[in-house]
Amino acid sequence: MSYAPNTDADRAAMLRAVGVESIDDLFVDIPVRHRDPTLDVPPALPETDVIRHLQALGARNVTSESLPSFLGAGFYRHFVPALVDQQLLRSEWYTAYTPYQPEMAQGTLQAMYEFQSLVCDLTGMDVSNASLYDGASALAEAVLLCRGLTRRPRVVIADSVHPAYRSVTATYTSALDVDLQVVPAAIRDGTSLRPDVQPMVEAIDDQTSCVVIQRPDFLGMVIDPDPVVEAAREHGARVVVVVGDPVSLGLLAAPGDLGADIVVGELRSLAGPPAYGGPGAGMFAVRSQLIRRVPGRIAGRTVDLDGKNAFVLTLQTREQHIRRERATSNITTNQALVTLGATITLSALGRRGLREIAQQSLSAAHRAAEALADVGAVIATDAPYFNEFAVHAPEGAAARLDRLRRDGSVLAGVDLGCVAPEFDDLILVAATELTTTEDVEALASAWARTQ
Amino acid sequence: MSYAPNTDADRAAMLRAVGVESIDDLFVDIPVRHRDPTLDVPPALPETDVIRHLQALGARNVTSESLPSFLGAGFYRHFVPALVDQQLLRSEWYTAYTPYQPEMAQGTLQAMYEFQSLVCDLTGMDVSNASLYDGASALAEAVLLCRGLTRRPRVVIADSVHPAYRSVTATYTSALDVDLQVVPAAIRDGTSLRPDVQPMVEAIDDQTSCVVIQRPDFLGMVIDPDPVVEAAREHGARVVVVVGDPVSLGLLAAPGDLGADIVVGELRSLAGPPAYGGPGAGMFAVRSQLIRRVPGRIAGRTVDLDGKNAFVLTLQTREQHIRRERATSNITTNQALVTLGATITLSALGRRGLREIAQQSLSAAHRAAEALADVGAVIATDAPYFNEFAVHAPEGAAARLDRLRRDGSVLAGVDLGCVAPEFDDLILVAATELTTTEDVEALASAWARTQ
Amino acid sequence: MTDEPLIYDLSSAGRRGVRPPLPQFEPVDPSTVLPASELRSELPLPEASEIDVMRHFLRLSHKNHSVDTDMYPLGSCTMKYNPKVNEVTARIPGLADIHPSQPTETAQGALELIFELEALLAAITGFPAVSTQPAAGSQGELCGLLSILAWHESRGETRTQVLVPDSAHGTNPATGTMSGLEVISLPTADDGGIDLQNLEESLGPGVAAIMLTLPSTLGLFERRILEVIELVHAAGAQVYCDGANMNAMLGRVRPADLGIDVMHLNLHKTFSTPHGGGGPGAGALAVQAHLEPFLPEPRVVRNGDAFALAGSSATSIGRVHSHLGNFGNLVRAYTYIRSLGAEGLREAADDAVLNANYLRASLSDDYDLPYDRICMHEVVLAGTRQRRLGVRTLDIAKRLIDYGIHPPTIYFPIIVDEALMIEPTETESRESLDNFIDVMRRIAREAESEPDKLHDAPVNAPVRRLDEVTANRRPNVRRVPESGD
Amino acid sequence: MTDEPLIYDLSSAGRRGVRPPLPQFEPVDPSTVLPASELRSELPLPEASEIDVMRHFLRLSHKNHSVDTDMYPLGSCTMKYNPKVNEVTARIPGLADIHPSQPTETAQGALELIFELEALLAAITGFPAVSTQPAAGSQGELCGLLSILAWHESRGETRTQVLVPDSAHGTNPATGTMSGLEVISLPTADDGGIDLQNLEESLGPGVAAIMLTLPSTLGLFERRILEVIELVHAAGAQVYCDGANMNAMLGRVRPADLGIDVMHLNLHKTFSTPHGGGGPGAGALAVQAHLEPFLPEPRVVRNGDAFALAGSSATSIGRVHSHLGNFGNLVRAYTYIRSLGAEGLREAADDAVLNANYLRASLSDDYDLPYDRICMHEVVLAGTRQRRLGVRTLDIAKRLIDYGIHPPTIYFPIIVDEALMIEPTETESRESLDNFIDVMRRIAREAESEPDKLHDAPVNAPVRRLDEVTANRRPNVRRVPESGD
Ligand SMILES: Cc1ncc(COP(=O)(O)O)c(C=O)c1O
Ligand SMILES: Cc1ncc(COP(=O)(O)O)c(C=O)c1O
Repeated sequence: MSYAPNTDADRAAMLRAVGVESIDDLFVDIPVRHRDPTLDVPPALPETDVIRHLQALGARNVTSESLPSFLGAGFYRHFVPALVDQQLLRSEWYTAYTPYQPEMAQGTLQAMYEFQSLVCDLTGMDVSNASLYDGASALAEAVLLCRGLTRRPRVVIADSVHPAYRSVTATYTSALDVDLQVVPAAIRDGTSLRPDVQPMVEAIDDQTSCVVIQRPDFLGMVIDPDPVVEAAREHGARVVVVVGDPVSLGLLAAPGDLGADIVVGELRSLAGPPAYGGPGAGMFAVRSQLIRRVPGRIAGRTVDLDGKNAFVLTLQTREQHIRRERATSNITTNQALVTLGATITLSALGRRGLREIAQQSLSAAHRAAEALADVGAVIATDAPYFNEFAVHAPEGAAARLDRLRRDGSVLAGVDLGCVAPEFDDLILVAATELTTTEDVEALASAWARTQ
Repeated sequence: MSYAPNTDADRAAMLRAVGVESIDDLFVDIPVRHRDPTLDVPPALPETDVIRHLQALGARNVTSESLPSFLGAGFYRHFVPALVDQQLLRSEWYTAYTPYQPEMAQGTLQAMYEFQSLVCDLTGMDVSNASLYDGASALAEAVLLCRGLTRRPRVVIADSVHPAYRSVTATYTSALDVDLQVVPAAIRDGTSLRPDVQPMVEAIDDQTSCVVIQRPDFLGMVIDPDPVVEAAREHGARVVVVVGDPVSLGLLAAPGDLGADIVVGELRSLAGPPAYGGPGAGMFAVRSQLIRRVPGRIAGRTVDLDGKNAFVLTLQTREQHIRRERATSNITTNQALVTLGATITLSALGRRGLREIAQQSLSAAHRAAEALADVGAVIATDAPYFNEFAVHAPEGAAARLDRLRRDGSVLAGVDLGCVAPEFDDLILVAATELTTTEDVEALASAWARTQ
Repeated sequence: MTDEPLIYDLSSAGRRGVRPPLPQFEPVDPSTVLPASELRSELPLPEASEIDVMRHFLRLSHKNHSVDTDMYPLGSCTMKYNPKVNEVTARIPGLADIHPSQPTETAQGALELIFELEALLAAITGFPAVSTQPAAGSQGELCGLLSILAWHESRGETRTQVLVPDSAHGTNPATGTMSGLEVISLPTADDGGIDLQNLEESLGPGVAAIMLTLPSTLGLFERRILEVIELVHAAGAQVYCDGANMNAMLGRVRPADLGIDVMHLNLHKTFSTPHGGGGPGAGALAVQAHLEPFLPEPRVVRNGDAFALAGSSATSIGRVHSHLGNFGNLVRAYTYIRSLGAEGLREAADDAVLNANYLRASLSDDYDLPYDRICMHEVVLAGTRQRRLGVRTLDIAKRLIDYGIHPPTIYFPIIVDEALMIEPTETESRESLDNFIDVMRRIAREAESEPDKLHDAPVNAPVRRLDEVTANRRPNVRRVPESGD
Repeated sequence: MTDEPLIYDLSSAGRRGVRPPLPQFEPVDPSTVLPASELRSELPLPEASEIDVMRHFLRLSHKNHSVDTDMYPLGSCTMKYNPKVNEVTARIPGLADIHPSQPTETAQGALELIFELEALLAAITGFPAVSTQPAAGSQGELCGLLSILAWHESRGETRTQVLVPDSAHGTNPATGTMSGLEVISLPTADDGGIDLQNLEESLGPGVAAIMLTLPSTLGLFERRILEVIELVHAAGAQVYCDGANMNAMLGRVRPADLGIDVMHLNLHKTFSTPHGGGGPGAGALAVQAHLEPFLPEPRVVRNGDAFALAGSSATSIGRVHSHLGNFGNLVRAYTYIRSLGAEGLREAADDAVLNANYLRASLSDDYDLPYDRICMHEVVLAGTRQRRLGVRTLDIAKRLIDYGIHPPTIYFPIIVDEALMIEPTETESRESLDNFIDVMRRIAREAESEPDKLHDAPVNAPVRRLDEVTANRRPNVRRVPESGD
């Protein structure tokens, strides 16, 4: 069973046409002693059986339906309208290839152009590509862009940038001449957590190619970026802004308006459930001067021979299939279907819808913090925040989270020890418009019970 | 919230164009004292909230995933390939209307034609319509057809025909001059159940317009129809055959080959999960002489002006929208999307696939009977059967089923008291290719435990 | 668009499609348990691969117009948007994977949904009792007339006639016949309403009921509705309302308040369940208290916190469905009503009526308007002016296809010459209506200057006009198996 | 097909789309918790209705070709059927609605799936260790080269060059650059293989690795593969295999057995996960034991019956993904492998190779065949004969569009003049191939007798050929907001 339609009679006729006796004769170029190994793969399962098997695997995972969840940390459970998945299941979308033949791919191309436009509108930038793999590699590519542009070795990156994004950036730059400098951007003061941009400002110098900050940052805080942006400007460094949750852009000032040169982020939450972290989609938007340095695909608007409006992949000389070793990146396959989902969600929610879910997320998080405070929890975050905040867990975040799950039946948040060891008594709690009052009650009562 | 796109500005401009002041002015023909009632309908729920509400309702129902189920009795859980629902979710299918404008509905029309062809192939008949509401009303319409054709008053119907089908036929014929005679077709002999066609044969006379039998019958038995068919022929009565489970046609002789004049049945199990009994689809197939008396829509093949192959609704002069009070039936909307599902399932399974699931169903039922017998159950069915059989429950079927569910956590079958009161100590047990060995073990051990 | 072969033409001997589940049990050889005469030797189904099946139906689907493609202004059909959330709720496992024979204790959610839906429909229409068992409008009509007959009978009366306006949908007279009644046609008055004098004359002692459509198929609300009902009741007959057009009345009038006795609803029109290329629908029946005992059985009842199916009743007309109707569509209709709420329902009616009137006002310069007054949710135009130019309504309809818009219902109601019955529904935007108006005006110009463009239409569809005559004379309604199949 | 406006053009001030959930909490006024400077005043998103959004994207989808529409023989892309069951399993709530940060104890099923998938890919390729973290093939390549560099470094060596055959896919040299390496191009020998002498000369002490494609982009299996590998290893360098073409080798050869050190797999090619109009994919990396310590972290490990994520390792090249890669596609690829089993996998390779050879044999009379020998899963033709008639490969490709077939990959590999790189995959039937052959022959005839039909093509597509020059010169890559937006 291989989904191959041909019958033995078909095969026989085709072998005759090819002029060989058997299929084995087609594999003669393979060194004979390595030919036809036995694969240790279990026998075929028909649909019904394979679905049962995967359902059994799925049943061994906890979902947000089975336990109230306050997990965020870069992946948020947001409202995705029902029409989105019904579109994504359309064969014309999901079984198409990259639109290299534009005449047969105007649907994908126009959707890409609309995606790019929506990203520009949300971020306040001039140019968006059609996506990179995820938020993390988008940041890595932004850093590489700045390095190529400025030819300066240093990168100043706030420790309040998503730790996985920082790691991926480190991997991407590991073989290159890049000096990644992670700078503390938040300080602990007893049980509280406050922003401190001073170390960032001081770290920027004339060898800095770019400075990376996140908004809302990984700790949930929304911090005035002006001092960092000014310092960068002063030293000729570029400013890269990571967007913590794309929904925050329904409410927060556009990074473009705050001085960003490049804006990156993760768009998964606009397209579907978290899917254990992927496929997501990396947003990548820049100012117009940088357009020819952008990695990945870009759709452009043009006309056909009859002057009819049409769309096409453009500026392809940036890309690997034309430019090979001089390409802006090696990326080929991107995350098109996820961006299509995000495009449809943004279109369906529209201006008011996005603003409302942003506002509801903000309300949910602040009410959750109140509910926790009411049962005696210490809210550590001492700064403005959007939909995520830190709570102090004197016995350590890991231990407390474990008890909250086992004894309280809630996934209360993420251990901030992943940002820096000294934060390992802080729990990052996220809420969105899908957080219910029952969820918050469950969290508060679990907290009270595990005190 | 009403899915209506217009804004207040749109409405104002349109009202100006219409030449009225307000929308109220459009409703002036309604008697003033009855205008603008307050509706006792709860306020609007957005998607997320309405889904949560319906999920909560759904959680109060037991599904075949939550309890092993041996329920059949006309509705069978059969394998429906994944591609079927992905097709049915395509807007082009489910948001289209009846194909009254064939140039814009060739998809639906060709699918109808293919459906009709598949039904003819399965049943061995010459003509199929595009569906009636369900198996029950299909039987009622068959009886009405025979009455109109023969102008005879009597209908002889076996008591082993689905009791709900018999009831619906009674309703449909209640205002007409029809004498429905339900005749016993099975006899009890201690704990066993055997077919007996003699009463049927004897009931047929020269006033009989048609005789109705079911294969496999409602009790699960597959009985030689020859004596009944011969008696009918002798008296000039028509033979209507109800197909108990369409999958049985993968294995059993085609009713057309057995002498049926009309074949009816329920096709739901080829299109999706049981959905609490609806929407199903009534199959309705006849010999070619009866084509102009068929109720409901029929697609026909023709050509367009350029001689290109094309499909169109045909013989519409049978139908209500042309013939009004002289139509063959009042049916208008039918069950098109369900028949599309069945068409795709049959196409995807193909010849071998259908035969295999029929064989597997047969095996599953016979192995389930063995397993029950092994724990001491008395299998009542003393006749050949396909995928359904009766078990004897000395304390009464209802009581035993209740205990099997409460103490044994299985839905073991259907109380045959619904066929005739003297059968109320028999349980009808069905199995299909989706019945697992674990299900059968659960049934047998539940039976043993509740003995 | 190219011809798509039949699924049979994609078949090849021995080719496999989708695989059935792995056998769970030791196989039982059918010939050991069934007599040979009961087994079939041939099973002439196609043998196609999964990819070919998928492609075949995908390509066929591309030959359809649908609501999700563009405007679909079929009069009397209420082709409104089918909300995507309905397709989600109808697929919730607890609402889809439930068996009709499972004990009611294990189906409390399903029964509650039916119970609540019937209550909501009662609230919307004003009737105290509703049955959602009928599978479609026409079956609802049958239930309605049978209920009326049962009621007459319960009072010792035998009545054998039903009055049906000549503007009625064909299913009304057809239902009359199926109910064993003589159908008497009532002519329409000049203003599009019922001719009271004629009605009075027709209302003899044998008349069981009148079947009204409200608003009528002309898109008009019967101004003399109260008088009509009074006359009918005075004659001892009952008033049946064909409620296919309920979309115009949501929150604006409850038909029961007018004195109507029984009414069916097309949940697949007013309440947004999809048409599915011809079905399935769902046709609820709503009645006044005196008719409740006759509703189809079994009925869903509430006992305290629990829901049950009431046992067999002596008065009910009986079952009309194997189970409880088209449950999947009841889930969709319930979802829709709960999604809109009272205000949304009224807004739907308001926009539906405003949209129709906007088309009426915008098109009356170019097309004849047989009844020139405020309409409800649909407007009936006439192609009579164009006919004088040698262009028929059929030509206008086919030309619309070239512009990517589905034609309105045509030649119905039959009392309007060259009728074009246009129902935009509330879910078309002003821009969409303006596009339709623009196209209709262009077609009116073409009828004057380039009538052959209309005669030859469509040219932009998957096929051109069809030979329906031969199709009827020598019906080819199934693929004829080739020998050796 | 008509122009589809931009989603912005369907916007109207104040129009509502899909409603967000009802607020669950007493609203918090953002301005009370965030400084005014942090809040935005304008949010220039469109305001479109739900029905218009649905229609817009539906109509756009109609402008796409897809595997489910018809044959899609893009060389190097393995456009095989995307099984529908994969879309079901990827949506199982327990596999879709799980959060990357949830404790591993609550994600045992997901970790087991990854662990088992890596084991299956190891079994299929012969490599002892696999990481499914890379999001696509290109990222797999980056991981592969970084691993090789780390290995060299662990042995105290610094190597700075990578050899890449001139027939390689562009991402190979691009990855070389991203890995900080100097890319040295290797010319292809006359038989389409690697020129051993040239290879030997190029293999200096600075060479870290060679990047081979197997079978090569010419669709040929490198006959001298063992010699190549031996030479490379003798020079202290590593052999990287671009495994995009694994579909040809399933069950026929395990690349690790040949001595390859590291290889990436495109799960979205060989293992049927859909291409989605450009992505997402999933690009597993498979390595020999000596490279395992360098695989991306974190790795999924098994401890008895439990699965866990191994902590940070000193040797790993680090993370390349925010989480564990494109998990949704790992579910699909796992579903596929379990659906096929060992036999099915081999059958897939066999039919893929047979289909390509059938095309080769059937088309070599009408098109030039630069390398006339048995091919693997794809065949590279050349439009050189047609070029002499004034017709370019681009014209042939565009003419295929008129026949409803997606063109093959063209002008790649770049070493073949006027290349047409055709990969039918195993899921095309003989009838489908015969149709393709028939169309290709017809086009060859047209090139001779009616070349303008090719120059003007396509004429049956939603648009004709595009002005790409202006698109590049004056890029318009977003809709420019109108003032007042
Ligand atoms: C006015 C009217 N009455 C009755 C019907 C019949 O309803 P159904 O098609 O649901 O049987 C229709 C629609 O077809 C209709 O438009
Ligand atoms: C031969 C070859 N190598 C590498 C790649 C890159 O893989 P991906 O697109 O998954 O990044 C591709 C496909 O695009 C390819 O065909």
